[in-house]
Amino acid sequence: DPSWAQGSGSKTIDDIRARGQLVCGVTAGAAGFSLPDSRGVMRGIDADICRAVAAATLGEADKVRYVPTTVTNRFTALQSGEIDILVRSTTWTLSREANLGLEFAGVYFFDGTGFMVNKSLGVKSSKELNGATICIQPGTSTELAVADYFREHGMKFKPILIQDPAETQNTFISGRCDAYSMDISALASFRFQQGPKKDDYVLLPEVISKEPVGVMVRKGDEKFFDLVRWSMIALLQGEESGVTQANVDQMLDSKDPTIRRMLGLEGDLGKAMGVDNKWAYKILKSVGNFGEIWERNIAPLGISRGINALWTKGGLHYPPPMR
Amino acid sequence: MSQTTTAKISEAAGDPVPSIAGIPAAPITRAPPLAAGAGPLGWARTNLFSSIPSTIVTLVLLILLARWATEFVNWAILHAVWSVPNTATGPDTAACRDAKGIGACWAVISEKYRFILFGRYLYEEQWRPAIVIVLFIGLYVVSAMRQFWRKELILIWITTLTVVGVLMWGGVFGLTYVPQDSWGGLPITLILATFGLACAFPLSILVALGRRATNLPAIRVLCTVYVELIRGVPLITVLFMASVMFPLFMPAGLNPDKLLRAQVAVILFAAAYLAEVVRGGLQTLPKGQYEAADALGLGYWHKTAFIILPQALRLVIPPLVNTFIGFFKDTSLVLIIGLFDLLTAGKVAMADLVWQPYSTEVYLVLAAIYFAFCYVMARYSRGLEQGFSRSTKR
Amino acid sequence: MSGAVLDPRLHPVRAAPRKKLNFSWSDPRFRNIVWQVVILSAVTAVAWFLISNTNRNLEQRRIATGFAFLSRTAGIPIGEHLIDYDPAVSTYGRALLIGVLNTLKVAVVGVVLATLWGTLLGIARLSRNWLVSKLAAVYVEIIRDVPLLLQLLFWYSILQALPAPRQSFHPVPGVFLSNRGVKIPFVEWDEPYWWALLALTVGAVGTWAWSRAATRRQERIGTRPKVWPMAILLMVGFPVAVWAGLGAPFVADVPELRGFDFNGGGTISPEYGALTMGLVIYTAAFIAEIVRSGILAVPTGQWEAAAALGVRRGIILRKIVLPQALRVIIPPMTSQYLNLIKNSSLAVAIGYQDIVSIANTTLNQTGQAIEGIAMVMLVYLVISLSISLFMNWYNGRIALVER
Amino acid sequence: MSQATTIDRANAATCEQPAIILDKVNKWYGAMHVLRDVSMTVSQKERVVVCGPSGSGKSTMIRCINRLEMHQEGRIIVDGTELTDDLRALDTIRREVGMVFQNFNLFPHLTILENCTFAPIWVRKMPKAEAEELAMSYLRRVKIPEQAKKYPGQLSGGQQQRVAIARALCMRPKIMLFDEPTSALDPEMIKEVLDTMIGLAEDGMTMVCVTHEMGFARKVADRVVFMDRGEIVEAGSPASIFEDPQTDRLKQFLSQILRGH
Amino acid sequence: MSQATTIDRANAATCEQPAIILDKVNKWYGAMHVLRDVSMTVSQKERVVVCGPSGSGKSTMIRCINRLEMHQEGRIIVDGTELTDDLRALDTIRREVGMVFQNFNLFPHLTILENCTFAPIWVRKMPKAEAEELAMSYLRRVKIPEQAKKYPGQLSGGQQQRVAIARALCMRPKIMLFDEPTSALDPEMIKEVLDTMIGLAEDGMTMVCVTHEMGFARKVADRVVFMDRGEIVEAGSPASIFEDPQTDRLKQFLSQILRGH
Ligand SMILES: Nc1ncnc2c1ncn2[C@@H]1O[C@H](COP(=O)(O)OP(=O)(O)OP(=O)(O)O)[C@@H](O)[C@H]1O
Ligand SMILES: Nc1ncnc2c1ncn2[C@@H]1O[C@H](COP(=O)(O)OP(=O)(O)OP(=O)(O)O)[C@@H](O)[C@H]1O
Ligand SMILES: [Mg+2]
Ligand SMILES: [Mg+2]
Repeated sequence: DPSWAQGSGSKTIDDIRARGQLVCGVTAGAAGFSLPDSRGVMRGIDADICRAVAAATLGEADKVRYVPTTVTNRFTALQSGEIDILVRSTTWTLSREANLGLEFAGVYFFDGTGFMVNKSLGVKSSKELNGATICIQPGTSTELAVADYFREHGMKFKPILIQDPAETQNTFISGRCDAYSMDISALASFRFQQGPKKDDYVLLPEVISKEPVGVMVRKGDEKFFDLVRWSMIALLQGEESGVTQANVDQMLDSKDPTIRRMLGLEGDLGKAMGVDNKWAYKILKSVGNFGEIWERNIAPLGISRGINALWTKGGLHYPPPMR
Repeated sequence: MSQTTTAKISEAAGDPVPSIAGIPAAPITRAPPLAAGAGPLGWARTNLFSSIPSTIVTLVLLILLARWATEFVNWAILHAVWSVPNTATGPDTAACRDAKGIGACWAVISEKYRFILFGRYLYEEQWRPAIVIVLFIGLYVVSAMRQFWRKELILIWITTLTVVGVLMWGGVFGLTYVPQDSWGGLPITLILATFGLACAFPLSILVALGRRATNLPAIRVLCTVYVELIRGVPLITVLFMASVMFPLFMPAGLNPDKLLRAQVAVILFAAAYLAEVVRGGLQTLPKGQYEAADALGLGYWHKTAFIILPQALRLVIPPLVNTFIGFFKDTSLVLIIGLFDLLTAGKVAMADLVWQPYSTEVYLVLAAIYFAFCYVMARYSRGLEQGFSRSTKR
Repeated sequence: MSGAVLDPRLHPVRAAPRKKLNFSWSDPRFRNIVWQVVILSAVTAVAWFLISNTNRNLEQRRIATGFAFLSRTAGIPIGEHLIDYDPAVSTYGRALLIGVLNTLKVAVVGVVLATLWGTLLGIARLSRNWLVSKLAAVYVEIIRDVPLLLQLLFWYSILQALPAPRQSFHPVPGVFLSNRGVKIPFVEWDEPYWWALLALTVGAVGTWAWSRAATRRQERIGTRPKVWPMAILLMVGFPVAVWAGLGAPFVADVPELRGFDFNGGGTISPEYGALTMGLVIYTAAFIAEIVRSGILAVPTGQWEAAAALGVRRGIILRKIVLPQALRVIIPPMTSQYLNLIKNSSLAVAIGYQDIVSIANTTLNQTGQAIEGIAMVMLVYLVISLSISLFMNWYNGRIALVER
Repeated sequence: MSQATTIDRANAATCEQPAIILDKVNKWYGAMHVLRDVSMTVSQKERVVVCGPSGSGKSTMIRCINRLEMHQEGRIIVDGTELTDDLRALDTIRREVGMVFQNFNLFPHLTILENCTFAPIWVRKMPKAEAEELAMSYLRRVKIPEQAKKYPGQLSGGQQQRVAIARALCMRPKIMLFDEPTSALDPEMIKEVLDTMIGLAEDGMTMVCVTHEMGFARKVADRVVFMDRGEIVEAGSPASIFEDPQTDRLKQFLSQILRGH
Repeated sequence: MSQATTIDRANAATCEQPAIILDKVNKWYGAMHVLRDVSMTVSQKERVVVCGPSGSGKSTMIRCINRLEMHQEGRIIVDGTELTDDLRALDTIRREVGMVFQNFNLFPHLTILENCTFAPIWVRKMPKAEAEELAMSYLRRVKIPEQAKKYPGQLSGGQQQRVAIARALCMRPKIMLFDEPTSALDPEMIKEVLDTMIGLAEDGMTMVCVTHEMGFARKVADRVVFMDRGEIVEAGSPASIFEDPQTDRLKQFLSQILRGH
């Protein structure tokens, strides 16, 4: 594409284009977020966001290299330039943004920490968990949230910290832990997957922390930061404006100025960010809008949209105007 | 007395010794009497029931073995679920859920085996890594056979490894290009282990020689520090350095291939361990062998390559194999560079929520694959050891 | 030349002259020096290159480095700790220290048990009972050839399959076996117990002295007096007497099911149990091979020579064969000890919080990955080098004196 | 005596019962027949020298007497006790029979003194001081008391050989078996070792010695036994064996040894 | 010659220049003085036997000639080349000097034939076929051509010893050094090895041999050198040494050897 020839003014974007690939840090395996299917194709909401950014940057959604990262190496990998963006269920916190030389370009999933217990325990509220043994995945913000919660309520607990989520769940099922604390979305999907046995497990009503899950990039490259942030906004705007993968081509005839600006029919929004004007069109064409991504990846896990709905439907996703 | 004794003895001896021209012929040979422990019953008596404690131990062990064996057969074969129906929303694992605890759910393997074996390699092209696995096994078999121990073997290795590279990457001969980051499964394990050990081995020899170079104190200290430092830290931290932190050590822009870096880390690590083993062998070799080679006017490298090392290495085959086996398994740590090796691929396959409850089955299969490779390696080395000692001992 | 040559006075002892260095390429000493200087400078140059790059890169990427985070409040939960820990007030430094102690707890117990079990297996492989020796061989092959991680998961799942606390096994009063681990009764610690502990120490020293005396007596009269009655008296009787003398306070801290779990008493958690068990079982397979090769390396002549003197087999093994086998065994054994300790970092897979687990959490919460990894490396390095040093020292001590 | 395997020991020590009886002993290694109907009787205080070419079964025979090897046919009676599988009887016999190995087999991790006191202390339950005194007396006897604190690896071959003799003597055996005790020594050392053995012989100890030192055989042997291919070919007084060999094989053997150097 | 270290080799081969010159050689192990002002000259084709008690420095001297040990004072000139630190000169000398070790030091992982052809091929760069032919001729010479394909471990001691000789000869050395070539053999084997050496001696090879076999010394030596405590105590023709020893030390030594057995 000739517009790339002059250089975008962003080192990261230049590197990505020179490479012809977006390098995207994801998890090694979390169903619904990023998990290779039986054929080895990476699927999930994280993977789709990577593809959306690739579509915006390179024009093709499939030019993504997925790098599975662990909780240990994810920040270092981004810092050292091993990956371009980190889309790995990472909670947006102050210390992460202040200390690491990294920043959050946007939130795609609003989550919170909750508890799940075995029904037979008869526990109704997390306030009854004093003295319980709790399974937690280490290195996550859940760990701190649970500690804070118990401290706040003057209770004690015994943590069991197991790195591998699947092992954590097995441990919980075996009864080694009384409760399993995790992001509510993960707990819900865990319960959903138990099939007929799902009623054996109870999700306690309290949400003990805010967990906005976002996309991380390195600090110091504002152009790329903008591109990532607005790619995510384009997904939401697409949903708000009813632009889907299926109808995006018909929408090219739309009269709605918002849609026309977004799809690059009017104005120079793309050029301003150093990419093709058709960037949002390409995102929606190849990945679909946020609602579609959700339906494709998260809904099968049995997680309801809840606060992740658009603001128009009582949720928290509120795309700023594309002007 | 002497005469009579002699006469008595030759009478007693029974076999007269006929002699031709002063040189006695060999006396007639008798076969030994049947030993007490002949026949299956006798064998059992001497080997299993030789004393009362021994009999008790034997019986207890036999009963335990029988119980475990039947339980395992029941679970793994008789009550096992071999496949499940596929529905629109994915496989329906109801049958497996019902059998849980009673029978194995092998359906997880039939569903996931390609992912476990080949990772994220392009689905349609997975015949290529399959061939690579076969090639590697063929390479091991050929290298193991003594009649191939000639210069041509190096050629075979180079050719095979080239073919492996072509198959894995593609991009030529009409093969689709498959980038390295989507390689995975068993081929990654084999590549890392084979290259790792093949390169670490020569390096370890140099380090071992360096550690014994009494007249080069600086080199000796360097080698010692290298070995002790590397041996003292876990491989995973070395891999962490090599994979995620490496770009921080290099000038900006210089960023060699990631698999290569991990490979180098594995090599450096394996070399330190192997060097200690080789050093043990060098120490055991008698000084006379060095002196004999010197006295013939051989130079240092000739002496080392043809006299010292062949003997020293034979002495340390068992610990060498211990180390080889260790490293074959340790390649599973490369998840940190984002590659799905065999073990990680297995674990990721189980992250699929549908199959999560059937980890035992997957782990069993993984264990069996690892076991097959390591066991063959151990068996072969034992044969090699005995072969060497047969040829050099009476 | 006469008989006088035998007179040492005519052979004044002369010291060897020192050699001069010759600055020529054909002088091997000169050549060695040149080579070493070249290689050393190359290594130094590479090291300098890497360090300066790292510094520059860190600066450019605005990554904060330093160990200030160690004194910040940790806030992370830790399940097992040998020293007091409270997430609300304790620092990251203390959390990491707990990690080190937890690692040592596994390492020390693991090394001791693996040595015992491995030695037993090695001897079993040489057993005359075919089944025993074959089973030992099968054990070694299977355990050695399957990745440790899988074995740890296996043992952990076995321990998890124990019944829930409410249905726990209850073999002896006060002892409970459940999926929360083994709970054993403990006493409420009071001052007299400290005195009793002191008495036990005194008793142990006394026993040691007594066994020394027994050895001396054996040297004097040939037979060895029994040691164990005195040992029981000193190590059990004496502490109990002290404790009773101080009023025999006894408040049993018996584990008791309250709420979710047992309260009170001492615990061996399933995580610690599975990790230690897995490591011991795995490492023992390697040690068994080493011990076997060590015993086989002692020439049969030594067995024969001792047997020809009429010495019993057990004494031959203990006094003649094992001391000599140790020479062959010690160096590879050192490697196995190092491996066991490093393998303990797999703890994070089964929820035991060793140094790696806590360092991982720390570097995740603080983002100080380089410092975290460097500290893990340092901890392992210090442990490994201490073991290496000790084993080398021991190896040197038992080395045969040769001409 | 064909039924009773053990004879009253007190009696055995005084009366004229032979020290060692080999009766049609046969031994195989696998299919290889290494001892063929070997029969021999050694009386109390007799000194027997065994010679013969390499591989003729000399070592094997001497090791069978100590039951370091098991024979498959025939009977061996040592000091009135027949060698069977009974372990206690075996240990009893081994205490009475000292053996000096061709390659010494000293315990390399023990000092010379400890090598000598080991068996007295652990088998005879002798007090250490007494055992050390005894050991020193034998070390003086073989002329190396000053080496007592060294380790075997620090001694020359001849000295090691003498330690091996002293070690065996410290058990105060009734019978001594020597397997080529001088094969690896230089002439001066050979002489020292042989002098030691001659000293023992003069004290009246029963001795069986495998050696090629014909000087020794001539000087101390009561009887010389010549073996070849697992058989005793000739036996007799030194004079009759050396001066008047009967068989061609012995003649040929002697000619090799005596001629030349 | 005191300045020039190398002499025209072509000349050296023909004229009457000595094969080995030791000039006031001194050697220490740490503080232990093991060679004291040893001076000796061995002419071309001379056969010298070195004897002396154990530990007198015989092996050390012979090893210095091959520079397996380094001397610290004095000069050693072998075949016209002085032994210095110069590596090239050292290799040249070692090619010309063959050595047979006391304990053979054969390469156990190579066949007999490979043991013999190894150095000619890699040091002399001889074609393999030629090297094998040469090796076979020497193996025939020492009467073991039929063992060529076996490994050293499969041979008896005497055969191994002869392989060691053949291996050294295959380099066609000008000088042969033997270090107690018969000390570990049985009498029949000793004879075989000595016969081989006598054969070589008769071909006129320069030989230095450390041995206690006085029969050999009498039969082939041009000169016998007696060492004690690192010094050459006496040297002379076999007749003068054995029949008419001058020093007390030698008299004592000879009395030990010749007396007794
Ligand atoms: N363990 C064994 N297995 C098989 N054959 C053996 C074994 N030990 C000895 N032999 C064989 O038995 C025969 C007799 O051996 P033995 O050692 O008794 O001979 P020897 O007379 O002592 O010879 P030498 O003078 O060389 O010591 C030899 O042919 C030898 O090869
Ligand atoms: N590497 C060494 N370090 C210290 N001392 C040594 C070393 N090698 C030999 N010696 C000593 O040097 C002296 C001379 O030894 P050398 O081997 O030359 O004696 P030898 O005359 O050959 O004796 P033998 O007849 O026993 O072989 C001996 O006292 C010996 O202990
Ligand atoms: Mg023998
Ligand atoms: Mg010598």
